Amino acid sequence: MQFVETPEQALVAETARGLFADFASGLRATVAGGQGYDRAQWANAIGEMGFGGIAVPEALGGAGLGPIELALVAIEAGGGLWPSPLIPSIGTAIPLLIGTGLTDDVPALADGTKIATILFVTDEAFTRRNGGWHVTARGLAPFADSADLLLIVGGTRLAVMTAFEARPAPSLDLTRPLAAVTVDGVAVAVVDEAGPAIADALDRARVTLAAECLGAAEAALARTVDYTKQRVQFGRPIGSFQALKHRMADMMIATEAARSAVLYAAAAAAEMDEGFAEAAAIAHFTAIETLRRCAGDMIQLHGGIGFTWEHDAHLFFRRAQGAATLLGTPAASRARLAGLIGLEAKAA
Amino acid sequence: MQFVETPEQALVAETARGLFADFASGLRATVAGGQGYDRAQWANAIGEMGFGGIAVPEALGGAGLGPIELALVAIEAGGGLWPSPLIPSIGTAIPLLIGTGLTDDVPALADGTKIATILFVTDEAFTRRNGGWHVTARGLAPFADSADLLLIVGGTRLAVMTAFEARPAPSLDLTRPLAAVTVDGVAVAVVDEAGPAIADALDRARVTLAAECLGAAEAALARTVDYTKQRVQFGRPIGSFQALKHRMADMMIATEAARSAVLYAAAAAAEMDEGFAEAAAIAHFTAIETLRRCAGDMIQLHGGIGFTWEHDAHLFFRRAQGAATLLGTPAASRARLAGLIGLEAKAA
Amino acid sequence: MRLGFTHEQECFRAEVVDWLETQLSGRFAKLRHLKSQSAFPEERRAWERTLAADGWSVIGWPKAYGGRDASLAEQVIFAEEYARAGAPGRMSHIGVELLGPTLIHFASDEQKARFLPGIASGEEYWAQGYSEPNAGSDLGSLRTRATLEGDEWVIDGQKIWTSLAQHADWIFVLARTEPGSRGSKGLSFLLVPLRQPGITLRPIRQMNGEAEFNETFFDGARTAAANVVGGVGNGWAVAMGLLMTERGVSTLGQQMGFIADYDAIVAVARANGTIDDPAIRDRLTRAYAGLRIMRATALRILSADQLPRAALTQKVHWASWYRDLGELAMDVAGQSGEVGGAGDEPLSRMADLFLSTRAATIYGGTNQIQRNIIAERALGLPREPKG
Amino acid sequence: MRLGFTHEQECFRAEVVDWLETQLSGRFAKLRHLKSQSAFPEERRAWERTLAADGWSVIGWPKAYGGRDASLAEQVIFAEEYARAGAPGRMSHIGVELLGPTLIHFASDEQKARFLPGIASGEEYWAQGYSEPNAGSDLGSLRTRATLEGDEWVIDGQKIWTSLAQHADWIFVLARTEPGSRGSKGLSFLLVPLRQPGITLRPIRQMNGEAEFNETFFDGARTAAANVVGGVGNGWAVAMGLLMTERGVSTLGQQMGFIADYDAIVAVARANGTIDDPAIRDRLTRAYAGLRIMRATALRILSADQLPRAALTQKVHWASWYRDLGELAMDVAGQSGEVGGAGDEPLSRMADLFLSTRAATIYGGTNQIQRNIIAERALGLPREPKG
Repeated sequence: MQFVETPEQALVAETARGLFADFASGLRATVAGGQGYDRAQWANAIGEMGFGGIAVPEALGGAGLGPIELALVAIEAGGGLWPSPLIPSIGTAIPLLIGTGLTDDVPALADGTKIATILFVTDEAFTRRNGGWHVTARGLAPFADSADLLLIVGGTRLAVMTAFEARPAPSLDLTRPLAAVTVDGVAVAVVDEAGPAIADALDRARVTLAAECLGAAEAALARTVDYTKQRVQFGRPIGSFQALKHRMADMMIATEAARSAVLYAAAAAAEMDEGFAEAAAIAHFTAIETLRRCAGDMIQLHGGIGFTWEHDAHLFFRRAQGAATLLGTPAASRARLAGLIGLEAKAA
Repeated sequence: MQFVETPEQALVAETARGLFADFASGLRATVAGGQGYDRAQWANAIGEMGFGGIAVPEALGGAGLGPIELALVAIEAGGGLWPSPLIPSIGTAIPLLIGTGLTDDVPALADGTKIATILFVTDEAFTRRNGGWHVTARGLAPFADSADLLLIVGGTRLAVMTAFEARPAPSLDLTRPLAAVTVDGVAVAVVDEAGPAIADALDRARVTLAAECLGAAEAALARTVDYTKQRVQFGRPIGSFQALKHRMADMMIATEAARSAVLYAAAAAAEMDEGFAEAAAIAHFTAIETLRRCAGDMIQLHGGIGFTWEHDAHLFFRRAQGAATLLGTPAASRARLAGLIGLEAKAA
Repeated sequence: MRLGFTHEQECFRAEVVDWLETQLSGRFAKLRHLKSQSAFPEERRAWERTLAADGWSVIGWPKAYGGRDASLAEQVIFAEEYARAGAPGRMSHIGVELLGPTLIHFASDEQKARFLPGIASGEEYWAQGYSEPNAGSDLGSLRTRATLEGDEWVIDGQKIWTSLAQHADWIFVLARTEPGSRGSKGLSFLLVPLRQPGITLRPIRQMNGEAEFNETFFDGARTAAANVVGGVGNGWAVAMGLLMTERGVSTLGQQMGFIADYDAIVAVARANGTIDDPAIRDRLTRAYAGLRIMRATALRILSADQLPRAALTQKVHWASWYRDLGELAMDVAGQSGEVGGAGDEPLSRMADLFLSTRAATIYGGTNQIQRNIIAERALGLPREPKG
Repeated sequence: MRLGFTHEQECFRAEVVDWLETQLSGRFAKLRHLKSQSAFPEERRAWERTLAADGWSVIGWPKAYGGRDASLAEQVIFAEEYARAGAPGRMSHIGVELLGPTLIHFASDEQKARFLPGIASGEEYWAQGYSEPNAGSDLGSLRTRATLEGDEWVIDGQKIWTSLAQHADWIFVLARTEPGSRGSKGLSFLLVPLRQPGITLRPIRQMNGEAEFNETFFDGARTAAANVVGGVGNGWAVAMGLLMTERGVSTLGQQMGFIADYDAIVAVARANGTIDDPAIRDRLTRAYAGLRIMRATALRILSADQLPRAALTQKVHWASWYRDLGELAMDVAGQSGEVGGAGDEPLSRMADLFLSTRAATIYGGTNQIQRNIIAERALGLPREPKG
């Protein structure tokens, strides 16, 4: 037991921090652009830097590291609110494909040359026709208009689609826009009766999302601290007022708790710990709630400027909400946790 | 419409305030005594001052005023944490007996010569035997060991008992102790099919209880304000620290909201307003939650001394919890409100 | 203490309902249930003039200034029926609710005669010039200055969060008229024509994409020497009086708007089944209770002879309630509420509530400033040491 | 970053489990699952001596002082298994967890030789003398004074919240040794024999009826001149170092106690059916998540070479969690939990949790003080102006 980053892991985090800090200057331009992400940044971070394959086995073209390193990268991406298909394509599609053995496209996803997104459905969306699987579904999926592959995720079934319609929708979350997806066709590949593999892969995805939320929450706190040290009212920096200090202290209590939850879940994933599903549920709801709180407080503590379009605070706030529904809600993770720890009635 | 106390009502409140302030010096002695209330204070406030009959029609020996005046008295009694059977006997039993027409004992309750308490049961506790009603029940009832009458309250049935066993129990709420009651006998009087009358009387009782909680919450705030103005740490009164100021501001926001809710519900009761049941539910859960919060904050803001036995803060805190289960929980009142305002699924 | 209305008051209500129904079914139908504060400016001016023509524009003002001297009950009835009918937000709000009562209390007879009729008749519209970029919560740090040159004040500086300025004719400005003065001293309350070369407006886009507020730049702007209210150097007292009038009958109308928001959320919850979620149902129940309590508090305040302590708690209470409502709206809507609707709205009403309600705890005095006020003025707690 | 344990560590665990099971099934069975901190003092002394005899009393201390130089993993294993086995609260807690590490860091070799063996062997017990009636959160206002008379310090004053003093032999006292000094200057850290005529103890009864703490009156109390740690006038630095060691492995043991409380609440919820209430179930779920997160945070802190910023957040986090747990306990118990049980307990365990947890956010630095520390030391926010 040694629950601290190794020097190698610290280096991964530091490298990612520098890269996403460089990207951050382009945030507004990317958000204002039509596509929602910057292709050059994507190729750089995912391909050249190798962050797309960091948790992918070497046999599939990855770096052969694991969930901890991916979480460290996601934390830094979250800190810059990096607008990109990181979570759907790298964080979710890759573990789903690896977990279900549909690994053909993994190398292309890992090096960023292809992008995947996911659509959650019930198993009824899948029907057998002429020996193959036909999928019929509609819904919202992040970056679907930029995606090469669409993963259709049911409770026990998973399909890979290459033919689907995607219409970009004006989205609350400006840094991870949704598109309206319509699917009605034959799947390129399908697995059936894969409930446990899908559940485990989604838990891994939720941990990566949680890491990204943690990074955003920590950034929201850091930027709020910086602002309140500078902004003077009533003859002193507003960060010297106890009510504001205590609010920021509470933000930090929340981010440190979320950091513990996220790192623990990532380590549990890496070690295939039997408590991983629990840890993933805890990390997921804790990190999302922490981001929502910190983003809301960021607006509040910035005062008037905090609710202007020009200030980034609302981008954090919007991201928090987008994250809260992307891979299931915090409430759903709490309900799942309740089941895992035996909090059912009269079960004693 | 004029939502402010009349001069007569203000006088009732002022008179009550003086009386309960006088009583307050005996609080610790009464609590330490075996009976849980002071017979002389009871005779004084309920009998001589006439507070027991304030909302009782003149025909039944009362003053013929109404729920507003009773609420104003209860607020002041709450402010002094007056340990007495006020809520069960005056606040609950009297409206139950008047509402169901079993008024024989009302004059004796109103002048304080008899004391009543209540036990909540399901209708199954009542059985017809030999043309009369037999009641079998066990449970907890406040001041049952001092009570002359026990009202057994079912969903649609109400019985008056004079023969019952009551064993005082060491109670969390030191100012309104519970006793373990066992009933197995013939009722002195019973009404059947009285669901609406019982519900309305209990709503009235809940408003009086809410008023008492409001008074206690306001007193908790006032005492906390006084203390923090006096107590010096770090070279200044701790009440000048913004974190404490803001906490007390939040206490006041809560008490003022509770005051609005309680007075509105009392006025709605007085006018038999069609929105009374709603208003009663709102007042009930709001005032109890406000007291719980203010009592907890009272402990916190007093620091170390706040969690000693010698300081009164824990008496407020204990009272809050006792109130939260006395006539149904705050959660139950919210659930009832949800039903009253049509928040059922798919009912649109 | 009495909640109910007399027969006479119910007759008044019927008159109000009838008038509103007639107008809003007829030529002003397009203004009904309008959310935007900026759409249809011409129709809204016409609406204001129609209100004035039939005596409904300033019912709470004294008769001497064009009002009706309406009783509390009548004002409550009017405010609630106005909102219930879906009548549009008052373009004249700042003049009718804020400046008018301030002028009635502080202004000279000449000033009253010059400015009150324009407000009452719906001919002149007002904007508010208080906050500055470096004086948000801290009005004592105002830097905008006005200098008397001959018979005119010349004004230089910058105001921010000027609401509705794009539709206004005049602006009231708190400016420093005593050079070198600090804090609340040396300020004057000036009435300034808004449409002049010395004034430039720049809209501020809010996080929900709307632009309700402006930055207002004064660069040698001018107004007559006589347009100072309450005397030169006495601007702080006038401004504080004005801020107090914000807690008037208009809060009841505001609350009716909250009811419409609440109803919209309940409708979504029913439609998508989240009303079956006990946690959502409980939050909706609490939201409803909050509405009822805010109404009761408003009635308590309006019924009192003097502004009670409870009045100081109103702003934080409603603002926090509203912010929570915005979060509830989004939790009810779920992911499908995070994208634009089929119509021309860029986002769903739930998403807009989620975003727009965040401003409630900031504008008009942040929750932090309000809590200071409650602690010091209502509870008598000591001030903090100065920095 | 690694959560799991090596085979060697699992062998260590087996050894710990085996030892505890043997002892606690045998002569110390009556101490198992004991909640009270004051019952069976003689048996508890014997327990401490037995721990010491078998080398379990101070495993984290260096071998030179009687410890085992146990690794982090071993300390975690011992703390968690100790609590899991229901072994009793350590009467030696203050000596082992607080004073010992402080002496190891600050004391002279003579002092170490005199005092560490008594702690390690379970022969000498310690109490803590920091707070005073007028210096609760504000330790800089301490007034207890010590004057050197010949080769002895003579101590006068009063300490409060002295925990476990009724069972202690010694007390460490932060006293003012420089007359007229103020704030953190002029203080010394003294080791004082507790059982002497110059010291009087008065128990403080807490709101739950227990008396874990004392007031301690010093009236010409004496200790040898040599019993000052870290040098005369340097008491503040020593005291601060001691406060930092409070965030050690012992938190893991504390958390195991929390797990027992949580389990007890779940058992009541199952028995009375409140577990069917979705709101209760959700609160239980959050409480469980809090336990897991607190454990992970403790592991992060213990694994780090230097005390990380996160360590500063631990106290508020667990204290607030525990206070919330107390409220949950009562909501689960309902009215039937508000009265004494059939046994000799005056109140139910749920009611006791409800009451006793209120102290968590106060002692050891109130939540307010802790938030100041986080804001200033971890976030670098400016101090408030002095009053």
